[in-house]
Amino acid sequence: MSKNNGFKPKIIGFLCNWCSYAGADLAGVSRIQYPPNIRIIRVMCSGRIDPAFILEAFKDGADGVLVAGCHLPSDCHYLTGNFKASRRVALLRKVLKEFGIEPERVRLEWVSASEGDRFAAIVRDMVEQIRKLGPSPLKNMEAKA
Amino acid sequence: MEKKKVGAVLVVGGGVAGVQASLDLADSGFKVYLIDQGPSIGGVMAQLDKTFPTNDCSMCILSPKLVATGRHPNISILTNAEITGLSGEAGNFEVKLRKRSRYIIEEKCNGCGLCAQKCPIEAVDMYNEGLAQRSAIYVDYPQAVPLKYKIDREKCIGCGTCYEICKAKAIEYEQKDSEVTLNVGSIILAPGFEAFDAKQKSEYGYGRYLNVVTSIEFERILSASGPYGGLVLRPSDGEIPKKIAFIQCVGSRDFQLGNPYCSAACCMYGMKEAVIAKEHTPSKLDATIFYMDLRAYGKEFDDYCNRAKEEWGIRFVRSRVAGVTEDTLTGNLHVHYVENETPKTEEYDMVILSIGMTPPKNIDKLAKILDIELNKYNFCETKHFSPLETSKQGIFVCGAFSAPKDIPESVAQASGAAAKAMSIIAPERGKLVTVKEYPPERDVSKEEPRIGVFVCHCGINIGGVVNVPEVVEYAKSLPNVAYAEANLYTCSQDTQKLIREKIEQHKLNRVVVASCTPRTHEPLFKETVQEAGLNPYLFEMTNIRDQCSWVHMHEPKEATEKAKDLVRSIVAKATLLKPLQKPVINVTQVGLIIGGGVSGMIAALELAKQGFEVHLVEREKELGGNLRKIHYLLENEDPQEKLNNLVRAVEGNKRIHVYLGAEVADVTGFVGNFKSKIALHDGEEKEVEHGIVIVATGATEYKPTEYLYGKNPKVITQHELEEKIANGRFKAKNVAMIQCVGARNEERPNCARICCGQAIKNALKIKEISPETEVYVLYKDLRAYGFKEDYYREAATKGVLFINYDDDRKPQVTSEPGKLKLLFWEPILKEEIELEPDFVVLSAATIPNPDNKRVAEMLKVPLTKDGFFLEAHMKLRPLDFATEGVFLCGMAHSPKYIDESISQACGAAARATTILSKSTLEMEGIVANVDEDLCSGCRICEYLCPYNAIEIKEKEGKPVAHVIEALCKGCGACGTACPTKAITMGHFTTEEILAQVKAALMEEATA
Amino acid sequence: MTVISCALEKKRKLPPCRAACPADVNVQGYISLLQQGKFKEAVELIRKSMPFPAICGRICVSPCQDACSRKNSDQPVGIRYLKRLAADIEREQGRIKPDSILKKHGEKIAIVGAGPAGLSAAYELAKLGYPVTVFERMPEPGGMMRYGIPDYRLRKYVVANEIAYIQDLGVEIETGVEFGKDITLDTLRDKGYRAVFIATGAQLSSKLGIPGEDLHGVFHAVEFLRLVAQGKTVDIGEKVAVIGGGNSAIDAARTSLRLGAKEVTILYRRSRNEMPALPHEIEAAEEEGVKFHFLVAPKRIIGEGTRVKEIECLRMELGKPDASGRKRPVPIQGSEHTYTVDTVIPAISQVVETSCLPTVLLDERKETILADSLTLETKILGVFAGGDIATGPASVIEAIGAGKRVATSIDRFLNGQDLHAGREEETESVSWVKDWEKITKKPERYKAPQVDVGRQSVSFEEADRLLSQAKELATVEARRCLGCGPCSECLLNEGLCDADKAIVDETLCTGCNVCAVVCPFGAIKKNERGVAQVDDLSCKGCGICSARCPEKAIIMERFTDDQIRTDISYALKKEFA
Amino acid sequence: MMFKPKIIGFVCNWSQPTTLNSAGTGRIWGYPRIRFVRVMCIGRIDPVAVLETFAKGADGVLLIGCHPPDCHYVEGNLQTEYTVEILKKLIPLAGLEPERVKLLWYSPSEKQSFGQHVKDFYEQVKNFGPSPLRNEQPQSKLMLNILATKNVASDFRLRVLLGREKELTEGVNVYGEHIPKEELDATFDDIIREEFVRHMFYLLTKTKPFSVKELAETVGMKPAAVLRQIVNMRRRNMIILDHVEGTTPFYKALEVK
Repeated sequence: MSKNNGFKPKIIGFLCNWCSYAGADLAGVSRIQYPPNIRIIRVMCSGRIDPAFILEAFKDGADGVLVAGCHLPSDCHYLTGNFKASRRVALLRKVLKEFGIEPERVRLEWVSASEGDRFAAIVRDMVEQIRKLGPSPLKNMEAKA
Repeated sequence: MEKKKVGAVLVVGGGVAGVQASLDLADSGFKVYLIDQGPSIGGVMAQLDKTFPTNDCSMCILSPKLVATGRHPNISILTNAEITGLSGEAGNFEVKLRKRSRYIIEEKCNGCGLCAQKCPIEAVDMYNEGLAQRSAIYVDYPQAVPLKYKIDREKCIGCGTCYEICKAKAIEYEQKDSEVTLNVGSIILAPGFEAFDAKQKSEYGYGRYLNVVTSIEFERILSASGPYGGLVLRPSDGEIPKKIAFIQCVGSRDFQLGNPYCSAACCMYGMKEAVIAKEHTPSKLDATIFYMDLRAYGKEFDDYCNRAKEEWGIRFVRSRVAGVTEDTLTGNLHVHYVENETPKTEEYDMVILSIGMTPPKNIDKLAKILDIELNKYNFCETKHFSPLETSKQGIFVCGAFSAPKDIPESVAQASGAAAKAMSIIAPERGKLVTVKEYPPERDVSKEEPRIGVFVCHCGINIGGVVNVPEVVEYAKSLPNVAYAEANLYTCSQDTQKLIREKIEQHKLNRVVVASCTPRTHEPLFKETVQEAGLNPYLFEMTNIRDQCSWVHMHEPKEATEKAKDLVRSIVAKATLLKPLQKPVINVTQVGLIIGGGVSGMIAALELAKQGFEVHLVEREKELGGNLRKIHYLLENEDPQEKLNNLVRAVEGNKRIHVYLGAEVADVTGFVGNFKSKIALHDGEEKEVEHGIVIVATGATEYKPTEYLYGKNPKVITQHELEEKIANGRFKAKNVAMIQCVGARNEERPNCARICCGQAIKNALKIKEISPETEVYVLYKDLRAYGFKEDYYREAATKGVLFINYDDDRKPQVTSEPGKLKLLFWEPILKEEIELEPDFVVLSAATIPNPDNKRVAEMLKVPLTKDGFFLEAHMKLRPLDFATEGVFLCGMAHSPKYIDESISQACGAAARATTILSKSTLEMEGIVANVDEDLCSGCRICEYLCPYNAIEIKEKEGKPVAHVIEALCKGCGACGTACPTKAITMGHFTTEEILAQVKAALMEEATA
Repeated sequence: MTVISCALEKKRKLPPCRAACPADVNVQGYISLLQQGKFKEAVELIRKSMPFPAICGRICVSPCQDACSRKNSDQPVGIRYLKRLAADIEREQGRIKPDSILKKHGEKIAIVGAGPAGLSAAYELAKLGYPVTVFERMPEPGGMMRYGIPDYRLRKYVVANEIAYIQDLGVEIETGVEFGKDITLDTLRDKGYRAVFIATGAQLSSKLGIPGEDLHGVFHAVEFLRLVAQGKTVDIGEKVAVIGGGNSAIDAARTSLRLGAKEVTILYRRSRNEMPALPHEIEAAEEEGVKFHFLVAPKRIIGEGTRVKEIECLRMELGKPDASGRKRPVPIQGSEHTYTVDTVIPAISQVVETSCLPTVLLDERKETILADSLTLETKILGVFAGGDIATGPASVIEAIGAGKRVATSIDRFLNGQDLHAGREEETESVSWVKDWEKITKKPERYKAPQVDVGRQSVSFEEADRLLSQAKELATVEARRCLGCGPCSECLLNEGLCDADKAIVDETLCTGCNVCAVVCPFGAIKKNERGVAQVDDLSCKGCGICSARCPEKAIIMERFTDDQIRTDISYALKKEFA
Repeated sequence: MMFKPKIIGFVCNWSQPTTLNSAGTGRIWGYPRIRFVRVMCIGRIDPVAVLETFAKGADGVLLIGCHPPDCHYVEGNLQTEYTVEILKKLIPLAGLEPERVKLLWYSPSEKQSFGQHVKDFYEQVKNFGPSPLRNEQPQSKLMLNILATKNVASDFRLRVLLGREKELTEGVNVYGEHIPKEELDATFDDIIREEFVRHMFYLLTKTKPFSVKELAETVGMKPAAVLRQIVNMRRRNMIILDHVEGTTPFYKALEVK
């Protein structure tokens, strides 16, 4: 009996308004089904996503966080936002180990406005991945504390 | 008595050119009627998957412009419309239109798509070039603007199902075609082109062999929203091809078929499709391009071409393909071609025909109605010095209809045509446009948050999956929610009225709508909220359709649960929302143009015609720039005469202040409020105030160092040759020209675009004045694109010898006393040939103006790695800089012919007019703002901001960051990076986002 | 019989036939049973509404048939004929013995007059469990049914058989008891009868009021037919003149023929289409050779000695319509002319013999008993009156209707309930048919043999063949009925039909409107929310919408898809012989 | 042993050709070999129910309605004419002769000729021999065919047009034009041909992912036609790309939970 049956992963998705949010919309327009575990937060640019937001999300009970932006090198509506996001997430992954959170719980993906299929595939894949990882370690830490 | 001028413009054709022209006109205060033959606007670009050279997804960059056009108060879109009659003259036209019936009431249809799902009849989907099917009631594609459905009357059997299914009751079977008469001041023609019908080239087997597809079909195959979901498959068996071949110049450069011209864009889109195909194919894919001349003449095109060769391993074969035959068993195709005289056959899984451009269907009918001249290929007849004007006064042209061209040229021409159209009716500006009046804004700062939540059914799109009443009940239980209700269609006109009533009735001070995507509907609701006297930023939306009901159709319980979480999350954010003011800056309605060449002069004249003051600063002693050195053209127009007319017009115009021998020393301020110091020739300095800057600094000729230039007087450049010919000092028995001198090498990989044209011009001139002179042209790729192909063929028929060379066997020039020797490899005879030409003429590249670096730093605008100016977006904003209010045109952008410079100059003027035409500019409200006590002045934000919208200023001796609200785009990069959290982002504050996250993750007790 | 108390909204929706029937007979119900060939159940259902199917099958004026909505398309359904056939078949195949009704109430009820009204009241009250005694002056019960209608229209054994059914229910009939002589209201009360229903009918013929009316050879129609019915010999001459245009005039004329009269002439003061008699009766008389003279009224009868010799009449012309809507005949001066006849039978109307009645009961013109038309109460508490005695001469079915109403009144009176409450119910005649052109026409009405089934001297097989042939034709004729009324009025309430109902699953319905297109009865339409909604009243449960629904969003209550699936599996499992 | 055809007759409550016992599944007068299922009106019978009957191994299906114009529900019998018409187009897809389904009118006055018709039908089914679907394993090819046919008959596309066919052929369409019967039949043929292939692919790819070539071989179609249908199925969210092996994409059904 796999240890995480009945475990419904909760994923927060930070999506940039111009490309990835539009990609998520296209998945909807083309009626491509994907698991309902993700809650999407719209920001103007992936450059706006502060590593602190990701840590707060885990503290509030998220099991996984998806950061999505426009394709490198030149899709970003604000020219360089996606570069900043990729640097910040790379840095955050190193820090996550200290908090005892598996780095795979944070995913950085580039999704363009016409990649509905790809967005759905990413969500499906991430839900499966988080399901294997099980609930966020922060949750049973709180339970223990 | 001269008829009264009308402040409106008719734009014919809703492609990217028509859309750009409409936006520029509407933003400059003119009423626009945009008509299109099809049910929605977007043209061919909407079918493309990616665009070169940036590989941007075509839809990502086009749809924001379409949505803006769809929502613009000054633009009325009339679809399914065609012109049936025209009367009147420039300034006051009367146009008769026939609007074919759509069988749907446009006001009522909100594009929910239910009818298409339920329609039992299927028809060929021409948007996907016949590779897929659609219902008999359809929209071309999900992002279509206007998102209104249409009934395909031939296929529809009239069963009546759609009428019953449609909740908005928008179907009207008895709707008839209607006649419309428009009164406009000027007309812009942007009907685009008709793709060449590949069936005419029967030897390639299109239409007979399944795996031979056209390039537009291949665009659909590549597209993620296309028939195969972006996976490249062979139509014959759905296998992923291993080897694909592109055949260039299908229906172009084809004398027998009557399309001798070059369609200008196929070389590049061929390469792009090959690159994208490889990118989309997980397994190994070999791509070969059969071409005659690789015409990668545009900005950074050669970079792209080299990357395609080296990085992507695309194989280029210079040969005209004789024919294609099919192996009926495997469906594979045998391509028969000749390579250095030996006939060869190669087997491919798929063949893509790069089809050329032909004039739009039944364009001669339209031409007759509008009484405009067409050229011998049925494209629109234009002059080199007036590329945007048709033969009829007041009717202008832009895009592929005047000549086959690529998207950036079309967009530039569109803005140019807008400028021309505006100039006729400049005094009528603002007369026919409705300025929206909003009620005074209610001060809600002291009130407790009272949120109104409106949850949408969207027919059954949301209501069919999400239990909307349950979500509404749940919303009522949330803190600070004073009112909640469900609507059948929240976006419909009557619900807007209802929302306004509820705001007054329940004293709401924040509004939340749970429905579809904010990307298309946020502006609509913000306006409704503002009309109810609330600050528009006290509004938020959450998407429970595209990102919930549509994607969890078979899990209604979870979808309802998710909808509740999303509503709780957005309400948590809404509670913290604060009103934001849109910063309003006033605009000095004066222009500054740097550079007095043909571009600078044209831009100045256009702005002056619009009624704006212009400061034109020219470094040299006289106006004219490069045009000074042009004595004759390929086209039979006299450049010097045109130059003098221009100079006379500029100097005669009292609105244009010309500063010769002067330089712009310093530019400060921002859009609408620039202050610049001009260093005059007499050492004085003049300070001017202006609202916009147009960079028209042009470019200079490369002084060659190769081929003994400067060492042997017989080695001259094309300009020097032209001087000699013009002054009658030219006499020679044989002349040899060498192309691509100082271009397409490591140092400057990109093509200089105009040297081929110059070489052919001089060669023809030589043949004209001394026919017996031998003329050799050694070239790498003869890039005489568009109608210039005619002159290339004329030169060849007049005996000019064109000899191809490539990098590893460059010609050598050696000189012995009294004699000049030219050694080169003849690929056809396959032997070294030695000539003793009287002259070796080097087609020297056009290189960036050395002054560009200084101007760039002064204006804080970027340069490309070649040294030309880098525009905001290569494809769709070629004339703007990323920094607001600064524009560019002419050879400062990249080398180009005179007509292209003129188009860009007019375009830059139009772009500038969208700002100068306003006394005040309202900027976007979402901006960064700095808490000065927290700011430590560490400059991280200044470094990060891509728009230089934040700068460090002294305040009481302490360096403090200061936001230039006019330039700030609200991306939030600075706010996120600020170590002391001194910067807060309007509408996306950290607290709001964290509240959203926390609420989204809250474990709700309810089941 | 209690009024069907289904909780309909105020207005009760009935098919036109039932709405027109004074006795509220469930016509649509038994016709649809006949469609299925269920003859026995059909008769049982008729008996629930009234006791005389065979009699009414023969002589009823059948307002139901005239109201049948099929007349808009081709011809009304032959309702009377079907009722007759059902009743005859039941009689020939052995009448169903009603199970005896246990006496629930002690109060004894007296009914004066064993005519259609009295017997119908007795029947209903017996079914409610009351001890009922019927007092009849004549030697045999039946009233006008036995003594007023000649044999060729209504055989005596038919009347006897139907009255026997009532007696099987425990109703006692005492014949030869004359009200006013042997019994009076007071004697009845003394004998413990708590309620009395006077239904003695209109026994006397109306007089012509012309000279020579008392000559020998003048027989008034009612008495004439009563004598013939009693089998007494009446010496009518060879040439008979009958005065009047109603059914009794036709009966008198055709009876005279049967008694040997050579020449019978009917004199009627109006024209043919004003004759109140039933059209098929008039035709039958013509076929049998009766002569008709219209616009003629008798002035005086001339006798020779005491015997009638001739009759002098005046020609009439039709003036303005009178109160009844029929044109008033006006004599033309000087148009006297005579007919030589030896017998004159006036058959103009009937009057109530009021001598034996307490005057307090009579209406101001002292012709009939004053009784409330709905509750049939009279001025004396506990005394009710109905039928011809209250309304003047009327049809048998109206008398039966009166009997049914008085039963309810007496039941309520004895239980102290208010007699009027909830009885003024409006009924509305409805038919689902919207477009009569679309109804396929079945012009020729199936004519079944008029001969009395069973009674002819034929072999058993012959009778059997005739019987099955009649049954077949009856089913075909019954098929012409369009079933206008709501289903609940037909059989559903009787538990005789497993009618189905459509149910819409609103979450599945996308509003494609196919159900509304295919539903023959317009019983399913899209409501304002754009979702299909069933109107339970007009839904007849055929299930076409459920079979056609593209979203499979409509299920049937009884014949569900699963039910059909199990039937199929069950049928397939059984080994095939 | 002499082949005894299993024939199921659907009979309407009002037509009474049979002596129905209480369970509703009695025998027709004189023809013990036909089992009957009673419904209120023959119009109640959904084409899907008939297909299920064949799937369960019936050799022939008889539908008996009241002879027009005698239907107690006025149009029940006329609607069934269209149902049988579409069934005659559908059952051949599952390898059954179209004559295995028949509609008969019963009228009390023509009892003899009715009995004869039933007898003829019985003989005809006997000649056809046992239904190929008799005792077939669930996953066998033929069973897939009948299941796919059933799905076609349950598809909105076919049913909405079938529902409106009577109104469209007898009356006019929404544009006031009369649609000739042949044209509507051609439309039905197209829809049936296409939907059958799509539903067949759907059932096949539900078991395991298939490539275009494999589908082409299984169904006996040209790969190009298979690909066109897969494109349509993607648009209608019936199928998605599962994985790619080498240069061959494999597709699997998008299951509706």
